[in-house]
Amino acid sequence: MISIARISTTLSGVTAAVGQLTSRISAGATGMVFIYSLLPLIFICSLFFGRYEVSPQHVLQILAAPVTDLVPGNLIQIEHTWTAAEENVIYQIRLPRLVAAVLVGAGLSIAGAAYQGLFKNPLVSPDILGVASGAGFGAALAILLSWNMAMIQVSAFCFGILAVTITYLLSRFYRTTPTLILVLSGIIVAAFFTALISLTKYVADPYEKLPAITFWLMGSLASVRYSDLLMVIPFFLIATGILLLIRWRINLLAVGDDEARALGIDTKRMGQVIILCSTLITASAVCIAGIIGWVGLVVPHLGRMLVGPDYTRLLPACLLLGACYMLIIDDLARMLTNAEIPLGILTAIVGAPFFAYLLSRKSVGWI
Amino acid sequence: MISIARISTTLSGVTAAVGQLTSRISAGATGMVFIYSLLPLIFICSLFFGRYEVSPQHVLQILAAPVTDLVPGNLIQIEHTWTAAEENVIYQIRLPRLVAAVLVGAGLSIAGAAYQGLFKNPLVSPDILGVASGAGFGAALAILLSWNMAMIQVSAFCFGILAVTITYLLSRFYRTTPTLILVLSGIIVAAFFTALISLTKYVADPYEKLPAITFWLMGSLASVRYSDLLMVIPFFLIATGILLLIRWRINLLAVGDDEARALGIDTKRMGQVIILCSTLITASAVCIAGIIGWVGLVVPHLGRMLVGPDYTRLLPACLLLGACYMLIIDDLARMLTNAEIPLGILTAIVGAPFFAYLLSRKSVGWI
Amino acid sequence: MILDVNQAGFRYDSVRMIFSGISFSLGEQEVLCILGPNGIGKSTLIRCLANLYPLCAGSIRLHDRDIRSLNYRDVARVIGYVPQAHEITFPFSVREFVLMGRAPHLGLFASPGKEDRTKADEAIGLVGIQKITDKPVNEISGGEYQLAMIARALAQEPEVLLLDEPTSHLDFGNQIRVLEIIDRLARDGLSVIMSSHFPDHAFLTSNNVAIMQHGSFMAYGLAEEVVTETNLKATYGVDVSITYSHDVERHVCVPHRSGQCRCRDPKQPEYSPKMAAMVPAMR
Amino acid sequence: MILDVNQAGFRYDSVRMIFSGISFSLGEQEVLCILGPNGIGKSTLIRCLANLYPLCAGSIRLHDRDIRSLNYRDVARVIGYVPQAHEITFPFSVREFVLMGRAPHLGLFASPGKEDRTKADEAIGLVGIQKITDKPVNEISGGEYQLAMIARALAQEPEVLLLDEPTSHLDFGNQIRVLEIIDRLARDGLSVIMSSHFPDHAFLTSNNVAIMQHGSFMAYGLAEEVVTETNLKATYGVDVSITYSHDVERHVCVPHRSGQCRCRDPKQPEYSPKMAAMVPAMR
Amino acid sequence: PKAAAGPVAHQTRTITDMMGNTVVVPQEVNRIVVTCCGGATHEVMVMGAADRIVAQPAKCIMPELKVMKPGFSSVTDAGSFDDINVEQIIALHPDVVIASVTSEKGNTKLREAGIPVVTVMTGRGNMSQMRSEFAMMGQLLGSGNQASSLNNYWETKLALVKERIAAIPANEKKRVYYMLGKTTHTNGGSWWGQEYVTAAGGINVAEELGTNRDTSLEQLVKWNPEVIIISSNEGTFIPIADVKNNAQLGSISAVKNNQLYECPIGSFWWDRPSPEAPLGIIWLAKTLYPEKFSDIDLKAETQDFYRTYYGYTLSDAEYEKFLNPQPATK
Ligand SMILES: Nc1ncnc2c1ncn2[C@@H]1O[C@H](COP(=O)(O)OP(=O)(O)OP(=O)(O)O)[C@@H](O)[C@H]1O
Ligand SMILES: Nc1ncnc2c1ncn2[C@@H]1O[C@H](COP(=O)(O)OP(=O)(O)OP(=O)(O)O)[C@@H](O)[C@H]1O
Ligand SMILES: [Mg+2]
Ligand SMILES: [Mg+2]
Repeated sequence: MISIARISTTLSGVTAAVGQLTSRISAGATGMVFIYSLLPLIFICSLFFGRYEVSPQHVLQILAAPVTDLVPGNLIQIEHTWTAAEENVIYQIRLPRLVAAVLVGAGLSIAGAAYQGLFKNPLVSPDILGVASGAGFGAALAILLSWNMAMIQVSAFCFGILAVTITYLLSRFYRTTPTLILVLSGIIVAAFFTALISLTKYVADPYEKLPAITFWLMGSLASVRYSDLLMVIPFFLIATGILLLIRWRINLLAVGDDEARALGIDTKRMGQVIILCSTLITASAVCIAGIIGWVGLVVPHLGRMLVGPDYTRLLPACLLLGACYMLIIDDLARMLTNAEIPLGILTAIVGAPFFAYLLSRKSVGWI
Repeated sequence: MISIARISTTLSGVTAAVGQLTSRISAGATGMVFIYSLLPLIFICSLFFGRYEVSPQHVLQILAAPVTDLVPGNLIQIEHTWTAAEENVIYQIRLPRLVAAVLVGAGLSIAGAAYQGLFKNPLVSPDILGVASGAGFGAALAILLSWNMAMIQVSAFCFGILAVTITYLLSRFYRTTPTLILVLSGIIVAAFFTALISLTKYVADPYEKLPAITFWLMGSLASVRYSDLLMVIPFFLIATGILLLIRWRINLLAVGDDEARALGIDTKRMGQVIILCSTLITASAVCIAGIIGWVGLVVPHLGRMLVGPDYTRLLPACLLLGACYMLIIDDLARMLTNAEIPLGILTAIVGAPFFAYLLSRKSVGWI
Repeated sequence: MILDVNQAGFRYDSVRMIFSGISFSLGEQEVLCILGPNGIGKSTLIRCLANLYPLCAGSIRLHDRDIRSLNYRDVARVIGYVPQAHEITFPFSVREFVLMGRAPHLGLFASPGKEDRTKADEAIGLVGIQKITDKPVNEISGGEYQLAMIARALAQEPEVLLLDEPTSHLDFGNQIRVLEIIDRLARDGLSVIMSSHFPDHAFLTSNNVAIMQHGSFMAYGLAEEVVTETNLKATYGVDVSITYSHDVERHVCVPHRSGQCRCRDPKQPEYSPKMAAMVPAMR
Repeated sequence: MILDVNQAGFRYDSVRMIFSGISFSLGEQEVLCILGPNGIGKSTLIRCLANLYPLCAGSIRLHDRDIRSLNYRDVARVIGYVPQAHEITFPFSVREFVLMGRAPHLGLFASPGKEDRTKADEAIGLVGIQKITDKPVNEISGGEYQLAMIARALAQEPEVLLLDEPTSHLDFGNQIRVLEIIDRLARDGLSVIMSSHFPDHAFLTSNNVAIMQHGSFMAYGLAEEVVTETNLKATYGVDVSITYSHDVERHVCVPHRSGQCRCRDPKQPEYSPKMAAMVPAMR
Repeated sequence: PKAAAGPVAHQTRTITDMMGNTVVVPQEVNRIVVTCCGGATHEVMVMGAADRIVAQPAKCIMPELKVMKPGFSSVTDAGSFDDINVEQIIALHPDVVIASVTSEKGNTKLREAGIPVVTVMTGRGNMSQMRSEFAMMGQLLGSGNQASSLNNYWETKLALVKERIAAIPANEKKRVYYMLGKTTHTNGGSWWGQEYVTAAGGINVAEELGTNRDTSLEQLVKWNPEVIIISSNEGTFIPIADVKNNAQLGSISAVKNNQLYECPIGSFWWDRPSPEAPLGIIWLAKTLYPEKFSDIDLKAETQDFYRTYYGYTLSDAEYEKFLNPQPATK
């Protein structure tokens, strides 16, 4: 059934989609080309920005150095005119941070788009089943118990998964419309864990733990390290890869459960796969970047406006747009003030008016 | 059209409803009788509980004293065996607190039920249009600017109203389904103000203001005074009164906009009245008790289970059940530990599982 | 004349006029049936008549007063509107649901009283759904819901009843039943405007029929004169036979069988014994 | 026989059996029309046949294999299901929508390729909606949506087509058009099971008709034998005339006019000159 | 001076910070970045290193500090706690970052960028921890003398107060309620408020709350404290009149007898741990037992402290302002 060639083609989701799309003329084709060129551009540009001034020339040289070093013989040689501090800033601070922004933005957007299809509801965001509140509580608890950084992340991740598991099991108790009841269970579980977060804050030491919990929850990429990235990258890649692979079939879910089953889709199994993947992505995102809202809600709409509702094009578009959006927001977070503005605040303050603007355009389609 | 006799009858909503209901046998009649006897019982009982021990006998004597003092001549005389501290605890601490619990519980439940009808959606709660986030931001800002307690309450109230106004004006921009777009605008405005709350927390001194903002938002009735009550009671009474008066017509809204208009209801005007009243109630509730969730969502469901969906009976039932629920939650908040558990936490931790339980019973009707 | 429509026109957006230049009058006891293809604007016209959308051109006069000068309540006392069935969120009982029809006769702050209850029960009796008065409206069948909506409109005590596809989703029996109720109501003094997809229904109840096409009334008049083979061909693009049936003593409208209808094909097996064995005895 | 149903029974809850003891077989090119009153279980039966609900009793055999032993995909390759029209959230284009019918023929991780696209376009051509292929499905009319769903089911290349009230909400012309498409498909080799509220439709397309009543098939057999005045009276409780019409060369089924149909009442004004003036020239 | 932070191998030494971490710092600490609040700046000042601060969070600078060190108003803000701008900090080429024990996330990132991070208790410490923190700071900033002098000062003053109150019988000790920014907000037994009140010879009525910090009005009435001290270092400023006129507190003897006091705010809150905490303790002891401390001139004491440790001449007017705190304005 599943040709290996096909898998490997699709695995590199982006490339595959580019190939498919540029080869046929469609309504969204120009939109896609636009999006594809955007990400590398913004990524490179973002490397030049930061409070620590590194001249553009140095940035390029620093980036090129490891490559040219590989070239055998001293054919190409870049003179090391930059300082160790500059190299440190580029490789240890900017690069991991930008990679994290790409992962988080792309992951949350894809998870959001997949959920909107699964729940047939364009107002759903990836934390609808309680993963963010769960992860938030996990982190808060870990901070309260003075666990170390790695443990905080692990705890956030695990509680995120736990919350979604509870939601899912809770929804199994009822025999009615599965998606509605799933959303309802999500609301309940999220509220419960949010209350637990409040409880943690309440019992937390206001000098020591409370600010830590509060700021952790606000979200930031300021102190992302390679080790953090390594921890979550496997989850991101696998979950995003699976969602990209089954993306055409999400279309069928979005049309309706019964119809999808009549078209040969095992909707229950597929729902589980989507929930699992989205949860892994969101939990990973929360655990390296804190609670970041709006991306998973706004970006899929933006994507739909550019390339239409077909998930074959929508998911790659969301991946790219989400990454770009997050890079820009993070650039803002770094550049606006000497200090850092928490990402969770910026995404909402930028995202909410942006969403309002999107809605005012007729092209949203579903409204 | 509007007979004065009718108004005055209905104004004392509860009494009127009792009259109407006991005189006719209906499915919900037993439910109503049960509810009506519940509130005075719980209210009286709650007066006996507290960290400061006052013997039941003294409680009764203290309560009776002002009444017997009114009786001319020394016909009935109660011996003043209680201490001034005891009298102070009963009249200055317990009574205003219980009154506040009744107001907040009844108000939020009525507002929630009215919104669920207006939006034809049983998952809507009174803060759907952003009033709670707005009020929260108002309070956070006032705390940040070191305003005094009264000013914090005024600021919370004003920003709550402001948030709903923005939501309403925003929704006017779009020409589509009014209720959907209103809810959407509400989501946007709420997210925006929530981000502003985070921003306030971010710029707040983590030792001085942050804990204050955090705890304020968690909600508490611990230090409600008569002066606080006086400030909000007019709003509560007027808004609740209006909602009770038009309660039968909310039925018509709940069926659908077009049908309601075809039945002679000016749906736009009526929507405005309901939004205004609910907003006044919720803003008042937030400003004396902080952000208290779940009451406005859970209690209407409880009411619907007991007396059915007809708002003629549902609103009085919500009023009473909400008051009882809040009294019980507040009793718990006072009694569980020798500190005070914030109300916002307790309502969610009790409310969420309770709601999950309600849903598992088939009788919810709309599911 | 209760309702006078004069050169009425309506548009949802600036792009396209849904209909324009529609004029007719509705007299007492008159039943007007509006026919027309999908999406031509039948429902829209009915909504305009119910004062739910304001006209963009022309006027609607109710008892010789412009409908725009009346408020919702005044209109609701004269016109009852029964939309196409839709889902309802809250489980009101059928009685509560029908009682809502009393709204235009009640003060702003009033709840329905004894008299209102009696009228609602009468309306329920009229459409014959007494058995389900206490059932929640979201647990009754589509046909029953349609009847409940008609009962609600009757509780409104209107002079004009507007019905949008009152028979859709109803089974054959319920269709006839609803049409008979409409007929009886008209005889009792109500004027009715209804839309339908079945030209045959026009012969069953209506005195007048209007055919909507290309944004206005292509034909308007007595059923027998308007529902003709030519008109139906022009409206729906299909061949129809209109014949007088002596069995039912009225005109009937039946579609032609398509060119070579396979089902009567002699090559087909006619009635295999195996199948016959599985079928219960015919009654 | 493609589909064998044997003593099938189903219940939603423990309270009530919706139907039981239903047996029939569906042959190639056969069209079976299911009639029955509202809420009797027609849609439920069709959903069971589509493998959406599992039977509680009896069995459904597809090509002699029990349907329970097959997965969704296997069933979807043989059976196409067209539900009653409903609202759709996302604005897929008609082409994307029809393309979804290719799902059972594609691997888990595959997107439709060129061949699939061709097949979808063929299906679109077959039902005749080429003009709207690029329109979003939530901006087309009910009739067009119904046709798009049929096209999707055809893109599925099934052997059996299950249609639930395929003509509801359609105008008279679209009704006939859908029935003709069904007829043509059956001639081309498909077997069809459809539910309907119109006994007349049975004469138009079907070879076999089943009448559902009291939780099972009250009658089952050739259209002319099953759709009788007695059976319809028993099913719907109304008087119907079944006569052979020479105009359309088939049996037709028309309801009786109610006792004293007011519309032919001589006391009524027949055709006032005022009204005539407003009506455009008859075509 | 934009000294290139190249790989110049300065001589280094090690410091054990308040988390118990061993931190390698340059021999000479000339550029200090502060990423926390809670009196860290004051400690640097006491060590005479205020001019070496190149960045500190603006929101943590107390108003009086800006008067004493006008330069603080314009110093860079590179973020606080976990919300730090690492690039900005690197760009400042600090020799050391003084950070809170609570912001491990930000601290780790700084360490990885090769910057030594020394953690301080930021208000979380008790008396003995404070003294070891001073010693550590002295060691870090090369001001061992100032550190031991400050520690001496603490010991002397605390001993003085302790000795005078030792004579007071247990049942005559004042029962104190520490009202912290909200009527029902206070400090249980495990907080600085407990140390503060006990060191001054009072009894913290809320001791039984332990790690809790909230109580109920009824509990407060039940405790019936003899003295209420009001602080706004958390929450909102409560004027004495508000407490006096609050009918809910009417039966409490502190209210009845007008024993209501606003805690002074110097360059730091006197009821919080900081170098000048002994002044607060003396103030409270003098307030509770005026007859026992009548010989101590708090004004002179304060001006003396400011001159010795902050190198600042405190005017009488400024001192008066300390004792009559007003709501802070941002
Ligand atoms: N709310 C709306 N906004 C914009 N256009 C609309 C709206 N409602 C209907 N339309 C359009 O107006 C036209 C007429 O619609 P209407 O529902 O009145 O048709 P109809 O004759 O009732 O059709 P049917 O027989 O299918 O019920 C259609 O083209 C439809 O797409
Ligand atoms: N999901 C469900 N859960 C429980 N009962 C149901 C459900 N769906 C339908 N029913 C009940 O099953 C019975 C049969 O419903 P079904 O929709 O199959 O009838 P139908 O013959 O298709 O009616 P109609 O002609 O009105 O479409 C009805 O009594 C209905 O109330
Ligand atoms: Mg219509
Ligand atoms: Mg059906």
